[in-house]
Amino acid sequence: MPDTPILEVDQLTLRFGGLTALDNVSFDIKEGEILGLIGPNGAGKTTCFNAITGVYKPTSGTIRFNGESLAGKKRFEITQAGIARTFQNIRLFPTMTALENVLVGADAQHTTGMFSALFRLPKHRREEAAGHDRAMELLRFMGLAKQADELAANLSYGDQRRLEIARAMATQPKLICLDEPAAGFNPQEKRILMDLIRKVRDRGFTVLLIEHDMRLVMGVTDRIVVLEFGKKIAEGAPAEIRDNPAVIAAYLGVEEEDAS
Amino acid sequence: MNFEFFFNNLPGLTLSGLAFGAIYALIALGYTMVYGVLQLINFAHSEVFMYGTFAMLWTVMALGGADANGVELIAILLASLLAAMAMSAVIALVLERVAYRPLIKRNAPRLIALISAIGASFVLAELMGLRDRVAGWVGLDDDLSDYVGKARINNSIAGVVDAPRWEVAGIIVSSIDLLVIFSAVAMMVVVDQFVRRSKLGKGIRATAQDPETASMMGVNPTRTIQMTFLIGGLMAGVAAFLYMLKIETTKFDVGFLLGVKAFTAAVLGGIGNLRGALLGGLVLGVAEIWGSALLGTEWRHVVAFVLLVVILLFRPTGLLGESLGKARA
Amino acid sequence: MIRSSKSWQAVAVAAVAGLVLTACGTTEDGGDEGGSGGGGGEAACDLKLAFFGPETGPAAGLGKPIIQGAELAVSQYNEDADCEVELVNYDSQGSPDEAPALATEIAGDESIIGVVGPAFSGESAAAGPIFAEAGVPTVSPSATNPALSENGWDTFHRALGNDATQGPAAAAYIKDTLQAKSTYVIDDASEYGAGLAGIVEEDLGADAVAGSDTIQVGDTDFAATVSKVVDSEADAVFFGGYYAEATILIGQLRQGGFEGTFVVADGVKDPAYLDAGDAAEGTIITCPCIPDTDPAVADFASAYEEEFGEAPGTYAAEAYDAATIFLDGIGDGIGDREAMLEHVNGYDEAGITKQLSFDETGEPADVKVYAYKVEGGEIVSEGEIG
Amino acid sequence: MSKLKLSLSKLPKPVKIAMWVLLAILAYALPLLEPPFITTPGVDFGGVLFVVTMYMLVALGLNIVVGYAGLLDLGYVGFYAVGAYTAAILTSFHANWPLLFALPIAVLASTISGVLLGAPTLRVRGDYLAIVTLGFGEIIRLVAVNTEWLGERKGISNVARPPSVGGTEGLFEIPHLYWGDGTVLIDTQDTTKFLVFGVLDQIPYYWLGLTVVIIMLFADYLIKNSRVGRAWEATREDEDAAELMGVPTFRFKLLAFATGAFIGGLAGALYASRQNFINPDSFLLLFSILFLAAVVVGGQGNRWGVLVGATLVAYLPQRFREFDDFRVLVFGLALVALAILRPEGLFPPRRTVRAKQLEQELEELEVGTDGEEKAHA
Repeated sequence: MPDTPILEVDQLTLRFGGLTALDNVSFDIKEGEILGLIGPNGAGKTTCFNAITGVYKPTSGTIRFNGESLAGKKRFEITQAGIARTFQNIRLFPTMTALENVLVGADAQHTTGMFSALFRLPKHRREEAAGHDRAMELLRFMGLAKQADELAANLSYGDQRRLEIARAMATQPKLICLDEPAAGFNPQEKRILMDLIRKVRDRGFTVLLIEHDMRLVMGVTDRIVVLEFGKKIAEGAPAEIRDNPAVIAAYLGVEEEDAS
Repeated sequence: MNFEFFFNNLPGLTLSGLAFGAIYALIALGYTMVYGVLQLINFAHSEVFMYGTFAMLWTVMALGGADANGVELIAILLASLLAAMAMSAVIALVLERVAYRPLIKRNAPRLIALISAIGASFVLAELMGLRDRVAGWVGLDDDLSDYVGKARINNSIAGVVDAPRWEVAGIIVSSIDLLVIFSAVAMMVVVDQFVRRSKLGKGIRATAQDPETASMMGVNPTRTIQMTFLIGGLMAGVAAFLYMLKIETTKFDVGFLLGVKAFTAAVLGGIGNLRGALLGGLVLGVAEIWGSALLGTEWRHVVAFVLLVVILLFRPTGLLGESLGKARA
Repeated sequence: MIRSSKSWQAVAVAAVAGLVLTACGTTEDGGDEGGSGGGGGEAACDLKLAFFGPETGPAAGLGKPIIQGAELAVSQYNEDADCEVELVNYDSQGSPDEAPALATEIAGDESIIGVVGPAFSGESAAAGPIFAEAGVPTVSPSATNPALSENGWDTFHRALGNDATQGPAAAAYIKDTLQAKSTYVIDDASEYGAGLAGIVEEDLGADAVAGSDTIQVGDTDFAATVSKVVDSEADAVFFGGYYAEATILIGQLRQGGFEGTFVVADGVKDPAYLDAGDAAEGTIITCPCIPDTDPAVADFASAYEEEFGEAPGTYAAEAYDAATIFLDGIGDGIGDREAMLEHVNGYDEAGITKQLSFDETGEPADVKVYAYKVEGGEIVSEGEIG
Repeated sequence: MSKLKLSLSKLPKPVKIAMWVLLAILAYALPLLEPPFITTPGVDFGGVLFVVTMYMLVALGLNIVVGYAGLLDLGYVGFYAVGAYTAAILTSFHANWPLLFALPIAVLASTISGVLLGAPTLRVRGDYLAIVTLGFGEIIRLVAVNTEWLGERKGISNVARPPSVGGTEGLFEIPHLYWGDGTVLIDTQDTTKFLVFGVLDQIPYYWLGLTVVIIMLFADYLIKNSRVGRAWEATREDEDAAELMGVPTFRFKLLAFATGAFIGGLAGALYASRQNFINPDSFLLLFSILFLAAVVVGGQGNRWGVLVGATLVAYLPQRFREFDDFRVLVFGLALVALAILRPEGLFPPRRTVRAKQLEQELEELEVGTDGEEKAHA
């Protein structure tokens, strides 16, 4: 694995009114690694995600992706550039089928529009066919092939979580950001998810993972960044983090609440 | 553009605009409250207003307002105000019960509630416009001919109230215009305070912010929604009374245009926001009359809608923003 | 599927039957019989007249007296006719949208040999080509757009003067009789009102016009207009429009301090205008219609009141006249459209609104305009003005 | 119902195509057949059917905006008006173009007006959009009322009709049916000339309208089942999520608006041509509401549903003219009743049928079992 950083977060600060959600946070993600982003509730993890994916504009600091600043880019442009994400509270398109949900993701890299759709031009057919193949392949990869034509709203909770990952992968990102993918899972399901995340990485994706479950994070990530009250308090390999006193202090007494 | 006329008559024009805008504001209140709580455009609210105007008209007719003077006339007018408020409130509650509650209970898509509202609006307006026929079914059309006749044309109480007018610094100031503006502002203050301070009002605000949490906290959602319609209806009744004092004439379809304008005013001020409704109504009223004076009255409605578009472009949530309603996710 | 196989059978049957086919005339029995006074005619003669105009919808208030005027004429005719005539209402809702399909239906019903209407100019413009093509004679009691008679439709007639005949008379009255030095001209943006006001403004001349403004039908607050009128210090106001807005406008004008003369036209000559009460006093109404001091008109008014329980409204008398033209023809034994058209074109009799005869474009040949004044809560005649 | 649909969908393709063709032929022949009960008494059946096709067209266009993209448009009649006025101005009032040249310009004008309206306003949220579009519709109408160049209230006469095929006599004549008492006859007195766009016979206009509807249905199908349709639906369901999945939501909303305006303008231009005359009364706010009712009543998002909705809204008031004064009242009651009884519309868009079918096919493929359970669905 080369050590080139795919995403560089540099002195990122985000303020809402008087509230500082992120304070001078810097970290890198290297290509092909699984980076965990952890911290107690309200530490700014999801805010950080939102800043990376363009939902929030940084108050100061820069985010560079593949060496290119993301400042001023629209959300869909960031996705098209290669950063995809899932959501903490599932946000599928409920009236669309599982397959269609994934196809929406696949369309991110498509360029044909109304005209070519109307006349079913060759390029459009190619894209549709390729998108369809990729979507079905991803559904199969996630074990959702059977539910391809089920409405997303009718899927089980676990299937919906997996479908979100499939949809994100379909956008053909280089970096995929998972926001608490194990929320609400039982230990068995969590184990399966860990395998899945590793498989995702093995397919060549870089993964940024927000997760509460320490065991899951420790088990799957290559490196961990810890946030508390919007500040980075630690960074390092899982083993280092486990023994870091600052991290232990941050987590003591708050862990139970986090379980929700 | 007639600038000379405009600037010479600016105070008088503005006063007239404020007076009509105050009526917009009172009607807008009903739109804004229902929207704040249910995120529903209560399209039939215009008919709630229209029924109020008729209640006012009929009361004045029944009590012999045409021949009354002095204290007697004031008593009749007060009675007609109560009648208008009662009528509008009843219609608003019936609307809620018949056209909305079944939909809210089933958690139907919001657009279908709009269709229900549109349907209810047609039904209410047409019932008023066909009241001669309806009265005929029960054999009362002769007995009630004064009230149900002229079902599809104007009905007027012209000449009943000869309100004093004063000439102040060259402009004619109508006591009715002053009364309209004063009442509207007073009513808005009352409702605003009610919603802010009373228990029921807090329930309304809580439901507007988060219906689920509100109901978990012991706020009865059905009762809150009823309350919202009731307040909207009462204010539409006040608006109807003031409108009849000012314009003296009503018709079964009078609600439509006023309703559209009042809704525009509500959006202009920031829908869901009570103070916004007042501000929106007054701004709209003044803008319309200024536009009419400058460009010609034929552009009055165009001015109103262009103003709306321009304001929404620069302030996408209206002049004062939303307050009853939810903040953006 | 079942339906289509049946129709194929029918084709087979018909092909064998061959000759039977010519029996088929029309396929409809003439639509609804809504409100016609002459229902239940004898089987031998099934001639019909059509009313074309708003029975429902926003303009229904204007349509009602027109329908009633025509109904009165038909029911009076039927009282002592061997052969009753039916008046069928084709409800256009006053909208040009409805007009083509309705007119086509009328065109397809050969038993309809005359149309009272279309009531408004918009629907006249949309339906006119169809009536012209089908040869259905029409007499409109209320459409006043001058351009309507310039389309070359030989079936088109109207029983009232167009805006171009009434406007100059009104302007002359304002100038000569009222001696108004400056007049403010208001219209309601309806084609009737705007057309009329435009002609009045032109005839008065720029020097005598203090200003002009346009309101919209359905508006109720005229504060800006009132302010303009008062500011202009005009000593007369001409309003081109209908009674609904006129009633409110005059009230607000008076409250706003306007003390001059309010001049309006036939669209306001309706009992409902008197609702304005004291404010309406002194209003001058011009109308190309004979005053009820004429015994024939008085008879009509009392018969109308007896039948419908209200005084005749705007254009009721014109509708009565329009229907009478057709009914006279039917009384003379006319039974088809061609003869009826000839009859209408050559008609020359005294009606209750005017001497009824038409020039080659279908305009009334002899239009006299009268002035009326609101006095003591009544509309009284001031005599002929032009 | 759905069982029937499912078994229909299992018919072999040639049979299905044959059924569609038959249905189309029946639709074309409807005004010639003049079937009793369906035929409107008191108003020309062909004329009513033409109006029905115009409502269908408008409903298809508005369905893209409201049903697919989820944008509440209360001023759709504005686009209809732009199309109608452009056609009227170019073919009669200010020029003498033939209709076929004016039509593309009319459609272009309404599309551009859609973009011009949408570009600034689509950024405001849903319900604000409703009132802004309502205002737009009214502005268009009021400008027409008050602008001499647009004919004011007087309107514009002599709008060009479509060119007739085969001169004034047409290529051939098609007789209508006559339904007597218990017998059905061909009425040789009552014929329609093919293909004459004349004054007295409304049927050719209906054929034209129906043809355009069919073309638009086909186009609607092609667009909906493509990246564009998916983007619209995703945007409607969750705009933020769609944006984060790489959908340029604003661009697609604008596209939906423009497409809707395109179809609305086309309908308006065709309407003006049949009508031969337009004035502002044809573009009242009421029509925007009726159009919306057509879409919602039928089941927004379902193209067949909105066609049914359009038919109901346009046809029922004409069929039941005998309700007379009470038509609007009854229509209002029907809207309320429908909203309460069928809150999803008459034909809600559900892909359960297709979904179930495909699910089985997949099962067969993946598990390799032979689908004995087919009959279940």
